[in-house]
Amino acid sequence: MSTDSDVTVNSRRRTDWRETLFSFQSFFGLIAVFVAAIVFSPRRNGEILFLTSDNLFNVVRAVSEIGIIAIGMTFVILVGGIDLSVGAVLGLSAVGSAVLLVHDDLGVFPAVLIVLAVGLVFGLLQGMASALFGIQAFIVTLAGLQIARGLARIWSDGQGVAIAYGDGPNEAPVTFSLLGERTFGGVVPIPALIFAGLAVLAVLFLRTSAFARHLYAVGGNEKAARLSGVPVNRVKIIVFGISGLLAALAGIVHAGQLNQGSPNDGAGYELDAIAAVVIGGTALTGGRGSVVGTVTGALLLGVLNNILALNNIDANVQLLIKGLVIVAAAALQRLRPAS
Amino acid sequence: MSTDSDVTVNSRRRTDWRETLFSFQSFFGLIAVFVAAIVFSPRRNGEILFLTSDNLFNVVRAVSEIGIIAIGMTFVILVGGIDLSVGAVLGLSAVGSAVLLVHDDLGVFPAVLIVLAVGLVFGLLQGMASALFGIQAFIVTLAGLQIARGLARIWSDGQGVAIAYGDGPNEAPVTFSLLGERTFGGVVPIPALIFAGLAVLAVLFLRTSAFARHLYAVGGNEKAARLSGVPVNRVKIIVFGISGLLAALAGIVHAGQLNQGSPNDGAGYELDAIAAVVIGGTALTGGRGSVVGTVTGALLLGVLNNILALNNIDANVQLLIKGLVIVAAAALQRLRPAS
Amino acid sequence: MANDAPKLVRMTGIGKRYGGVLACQDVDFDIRAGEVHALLGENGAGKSTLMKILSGDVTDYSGEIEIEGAPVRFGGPVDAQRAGIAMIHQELDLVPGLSIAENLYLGREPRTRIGTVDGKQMRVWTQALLRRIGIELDPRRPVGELRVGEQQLVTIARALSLDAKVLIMDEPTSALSTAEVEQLFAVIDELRREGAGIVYISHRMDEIGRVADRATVLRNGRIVEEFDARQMTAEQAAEAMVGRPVRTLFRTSHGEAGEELLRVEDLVVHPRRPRSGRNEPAGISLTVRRGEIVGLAGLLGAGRTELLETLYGAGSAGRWDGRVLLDGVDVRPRGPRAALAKGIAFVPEDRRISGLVLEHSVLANTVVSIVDKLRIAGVVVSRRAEQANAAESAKRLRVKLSSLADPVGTLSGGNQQKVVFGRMLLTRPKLLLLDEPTRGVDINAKAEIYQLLSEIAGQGIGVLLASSELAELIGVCDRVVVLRGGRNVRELRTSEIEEADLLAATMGETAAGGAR
Amino acid sequence: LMLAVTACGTTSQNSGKGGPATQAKCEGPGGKYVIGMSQANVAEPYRQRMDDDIRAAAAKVPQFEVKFADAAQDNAKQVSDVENFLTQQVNLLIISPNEATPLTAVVKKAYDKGIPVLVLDRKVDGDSYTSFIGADNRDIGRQAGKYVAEKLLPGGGKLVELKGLPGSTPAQERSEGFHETLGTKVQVVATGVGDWLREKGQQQLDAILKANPEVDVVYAHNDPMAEGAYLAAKAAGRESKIKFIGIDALPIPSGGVKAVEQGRISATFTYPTGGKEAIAAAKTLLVDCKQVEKKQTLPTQLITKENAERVYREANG
Ligand SMILES: Nc1ncnc2c1ncn2[C@@H]1O[C@H](COP(=O)(O)OP(=O)(O)OP(=O)(O)O)[C@@H](O)[C@H]1O
Ligand SMILES: Nc1ncnc2c1ncn2[C@@H]1O[C@H](COP(=O)(O)OP(=O)(O)OP(=O)(O)O)[C@@H](O)[C@H]1O
Ligand SMILES: [Mg+2]
Ligand SMILES: [Mg+2]
Repeated sequence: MSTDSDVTVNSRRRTDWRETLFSFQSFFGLIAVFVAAIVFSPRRNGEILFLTSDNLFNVVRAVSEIGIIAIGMTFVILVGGIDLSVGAVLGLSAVGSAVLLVHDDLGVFPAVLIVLAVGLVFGLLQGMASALFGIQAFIVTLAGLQIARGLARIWSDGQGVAIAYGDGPNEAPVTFSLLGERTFGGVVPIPALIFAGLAVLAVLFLRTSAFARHLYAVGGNEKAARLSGVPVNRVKIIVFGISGLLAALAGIVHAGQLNQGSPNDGAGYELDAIAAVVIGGTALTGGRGSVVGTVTGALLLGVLNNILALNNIDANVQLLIKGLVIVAAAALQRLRPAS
Repeated sequence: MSTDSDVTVNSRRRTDWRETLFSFQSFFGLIAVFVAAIVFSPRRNGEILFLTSDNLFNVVRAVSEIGIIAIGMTFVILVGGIDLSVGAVLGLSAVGSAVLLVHDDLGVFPAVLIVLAVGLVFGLLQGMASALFGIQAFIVTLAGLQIARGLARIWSDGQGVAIAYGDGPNEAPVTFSLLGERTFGGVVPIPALIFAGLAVLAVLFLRTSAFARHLYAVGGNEKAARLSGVPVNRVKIIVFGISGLLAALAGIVHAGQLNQGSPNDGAGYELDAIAAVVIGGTALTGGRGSVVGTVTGALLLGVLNNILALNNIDANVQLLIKGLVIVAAAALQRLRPAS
Repeated sequence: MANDAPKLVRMTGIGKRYGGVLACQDVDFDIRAGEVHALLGENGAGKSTLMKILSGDVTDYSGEIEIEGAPVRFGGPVDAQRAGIAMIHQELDLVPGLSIAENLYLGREPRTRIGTVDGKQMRVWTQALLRRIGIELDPRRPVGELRVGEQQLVTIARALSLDAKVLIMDEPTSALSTAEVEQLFAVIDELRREGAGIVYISHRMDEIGRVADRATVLRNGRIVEEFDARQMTAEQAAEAMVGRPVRTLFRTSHGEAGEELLRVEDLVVHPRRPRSGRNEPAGISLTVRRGEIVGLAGLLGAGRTELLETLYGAGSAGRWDGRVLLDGVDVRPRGPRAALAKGIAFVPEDRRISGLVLEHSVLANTVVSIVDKLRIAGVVVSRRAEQANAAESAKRLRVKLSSLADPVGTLSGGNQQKVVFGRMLLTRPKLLLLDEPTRGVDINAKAEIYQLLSEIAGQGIGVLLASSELAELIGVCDRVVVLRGGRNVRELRTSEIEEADLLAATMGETAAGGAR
Repeated sequence: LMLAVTACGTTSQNSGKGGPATQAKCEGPGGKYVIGMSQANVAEPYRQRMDDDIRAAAAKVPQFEVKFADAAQDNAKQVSDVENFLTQQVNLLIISPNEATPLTAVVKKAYDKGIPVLVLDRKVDGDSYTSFIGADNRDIGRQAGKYVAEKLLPGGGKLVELKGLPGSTPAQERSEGFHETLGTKVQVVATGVGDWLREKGQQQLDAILKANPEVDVVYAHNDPMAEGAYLAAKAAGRESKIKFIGIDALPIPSGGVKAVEQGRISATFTYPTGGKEAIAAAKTLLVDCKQVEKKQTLPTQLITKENAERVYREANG
């Protein structure tokens, strides 16, 4: 009896310790970049501009869309897939929101619902193509990227659709413009709140749900998962659905923030999102990683962009620095104790 | 003794039959698209425009750059890696060629040599970062993409560098303009020739060299390769070097064809190249695939682009069609007998 | 003769630590020319680690190695191979996409004059090597197409091709059946006569007595005893390995079998996409009663694995002829999930590839099949329930671990096997399908698994067990069904037969022809 | 207007006092000013030239320091860029918006903080900015159409249009204006989409020439696509029979002016960057403490073989 309880207690303590270390590693790069940002921040009257609350919230707002996408991407990558279509789906949803609200004069609720449904279905279809026909996710979503982009252009007649607010025809309900606003005394941007809320939900979901157990198993060893009775195909399909859904949500946020849906919105966001996920320590081979890491990775990229911009580094040099920091952050990840 | 020769004969027949089927599968998509192109081709005076030799060579010329890149990409993917930097390296090399030939008035030979060396070294460095520090190729080359792009912009001051030909200062030797010409009575474009030559070389190399065996081994089972004494890291590094080298070559061809090197050249080419490789049946997980498949995949994409353009299909609809055809081609690949 | 032969290898004071685990400590080990030195020990005793050190696979160790008197320190496997040391690894480390010949000569391909690989030469050599170990395979077949047993033979051929002075065989026979094992022993005798030194690791005790001259026993990374292998009894060895007397190996009580649980009638599978090398059921009839353990015997490629996979819904997609009845009701599970729901559970033969997520914890691997049932109000998985189930399973199967959070890949082979076993028992099956459940499992763990099987059968669960170890089939099963070419050819009651009878039955007519 | 000028003259102490927050914090010639320049996408040669023009012009104003940001064609990134300039408390903002509506809010925010905003090339919505400086794409399209209808193909003929990236405003306007004045005699036999890229222009015309060998004029929405089209025609041996028209006429070595001078393109229309004019306006506002016009439309110029060499020299002189 005593040995038994020993095992249990032991395992619990050990798990926590490991998880802490794991998170620590994940945070390490962020902290390094954060400290660097403080050191290199321009000052005005002794005030560190980087640390002004305005600026910090700007950082979070700026990463919120990539962050939302990256959360969905984490799920996909955890099962060993990849989703290159998210940027294009963001564009499609931004266009969809604008067209439905403005041209079709729908209310906010039905418009948002339709757009989310489109994203979800688009993702599910990609998941089916990948899981049921056994086509590599990379290629399915590469094709999905093109298709979503084409649909967005067709839906919007190839132009950006501006969103004007009001009660008249061809005007969107004012509630939608809240996405571009700030709350809590005009300080906290709504998109940042959405991102944070979603991140918390995703973390809880990954920690507590049976689906998450299945997801990690599929990513870790698909064959073993299948033989263990995990509904592998269903897991894969749902995961792409989640990614599509979150990309659509990001598109809605995008349209609300910018008061426009444009078919080229979100171009290249997929790579930023993947970078956030990988910097956050999730393995592209699947089975290992966390949403906490992804959020960390997204914030790291956001802080990096911000500090480079605050110092007005030449755009070309920024590219070099960003490239090097991404590699360095990924290398830091490798220092995690082998598991 | 009789059983022995029996086995051999039998085995030979069996292998050949399999290989044929394999190639057939790989060609199947191409043939389908080719036939579709003939059917849908516009005609003039009963002549099928798609089939005119002019047009067919245009197709090959148009895919030659993607094709050259895709050959290098095949090597990288065969070891289980990926190279997202090739488009940017193409841009860097195009700029490099133009700057060296025009601003620095170098001869064709030294300029080409320098540019190829830059591409090679860039690739090798990426390979080292990936192999020696164990960072995922996706993330290393994503960073490499940004770095190459930044370097290209810095090298060219952000502007396209036009190439004028002649013997004067700031003029490039006329030989370089051959890359934009056609040979064999003005019919065969030089880039198409380079592509074809390279493809043949690559096929022979993969079939006959020991390095190729090592490459397949590293991609198929890295641990087994290491235990067998395969220099795993060296193979990985060299493979990225090859990819960088070929991307640089493609950049030279690009500059020669367009008489200009512009830092944004080649944007997005990496995805086209990967699509060609995957449509050609090479597994992104490594260890399985061929250059023949890649060439087939590149031609398939070229024919598809060509026939859509010949018919003046709406650009947005083109995107949809291309997306669907890519998925269909990848699905066809799956029909290959399981191995 | 062997005892005074020169020492080819001398390892002294070898130590190796993996994190908190001391895999080897202060080990002295030597290999003489012309002798077979067996290395024994429980799962996780450190046998593979010690030999990986010798073969240059593990390089960060403490202690000294001398080859023929000269101290060496290898930087990698290639160094060791140059020094004349070859190893057959426990895990089948082959490249699936390359052909047999390419695998055999990987890293040292013969070249033609112009520097290309000499494929013809490679194939000729390969064929000769394969023939030496008694198997006819086309050297150009991709290794990925071969069955596990065939792959194991390829790894043996690969090691032979190195012409090494010292040949280390880490469980070379775990996927082989009797005929192939006999052939291998013939080869080993030949090598011994040629003066090679051989290290032989196996959990099949009967093999040790037949092939080895000397036996060294490791326990928890330390050497505990050395025997003259020819005089050693299985009981002695077992006691040295475990540290206490081991109780009778096989099943103690055969209870009364209950009513019929599984009935397979003339099962034929016509796969939609036939795969070469797969021997689909081609007319199989058998029954399993509640509380009964039925064995499946057969040679390599007899179709045992395929039958079990088919019953579990994990076989090839395609048409079925014949019937499968579970509790008198027609079943045809669409997949493993459906099979589990119907009470059919399956322990696959290759635990590393088909059984486990090696980098995930023991806990996650144990409960993955039942997590949906551990939800509170259908939403959140109860951590406490997960913990309790996993801990109970580990305790019941006596899995040796320091923590349930350990990645399952760091457990020894036998303990990994128990984790898969435990996972399936947690699903509370009616029918348990086992494919080589003791492959690579040490005698103590085997005894525990057999004990467990007894218990399971006692609870009224029906067991269908495929195995290549005849002793196991006879010791554990009530009846044995012999398969050949996807058909059942004989059925024997174990209480009435000896191993030799079973051997003859599996080999059938070909037995007269000798090795093949 | 007079009022505003006076207010401006009384320096910054007044700026907190209600009224339109449009006036600059003018400290006259003795002040030091940081200008933030938010560029939509320096990867386009035209926009790189705009930055270069601004840099060159600002170098001549000792009081000015210009900081550049590049949004890489992303509206959201450009919003962040402007926010970052606000954090840095720049004295004046120049912005060349990627698109109008998405940037409107953040430009208004800057403007409402009392920072003068000069909008280049593309407008923002509403009137919360100090001055717009730019050319009129629709008008350029009209002039191109007129040029084709009256000068190149007065008797009618066959034309190919190569469009810019779908969804971008200039592609839209350059096409619409063109068709307004093209008339009915000229037949548009094919339309291709070249995404502003040279190689895409080449590929498109490769295919189009197959289906329509008899093309008289190719109208490309920018010079690089016209150059690509020229290469395709050259490969088909038809470059001497076809006239190529582009837009932008950048006075850089790889630009349209040189292409016209060297005879590859028949004509192109300048699309001025407004960089020089923007710095002039900034000087008026910050150093001279005067107001500027709300809108400054820059004229286009037809570049042909006759004037190409001179225009190039003057622009870089
Ligand atoms: N790569 C590794 N990382 C961490 N621990 C390891 C590793 N390899 C082995 N170990 C540990 O070292 C110990 C010895 O393992 P080893 O594989 O040598 O045992 P073995 O005697 O070969 O067992 P088996 O009979 O199951 O093959 C075990 O406790 C094992 O868990
Ligand atoms: N060519 C092949 N393609 C795909 N799977 C194969 C192939 N050959 C064998 N397999 C699968 O590999 C696994 C291992 O086969 P294995 O070598 O263990 O057969 P065996 O156990 O020796 O013989 P038996 O069929 O009697 O179980 C089985 O799941 C089998 O179906
Ligand atoms: Mg072992
Ligand atoms: Mg089997």
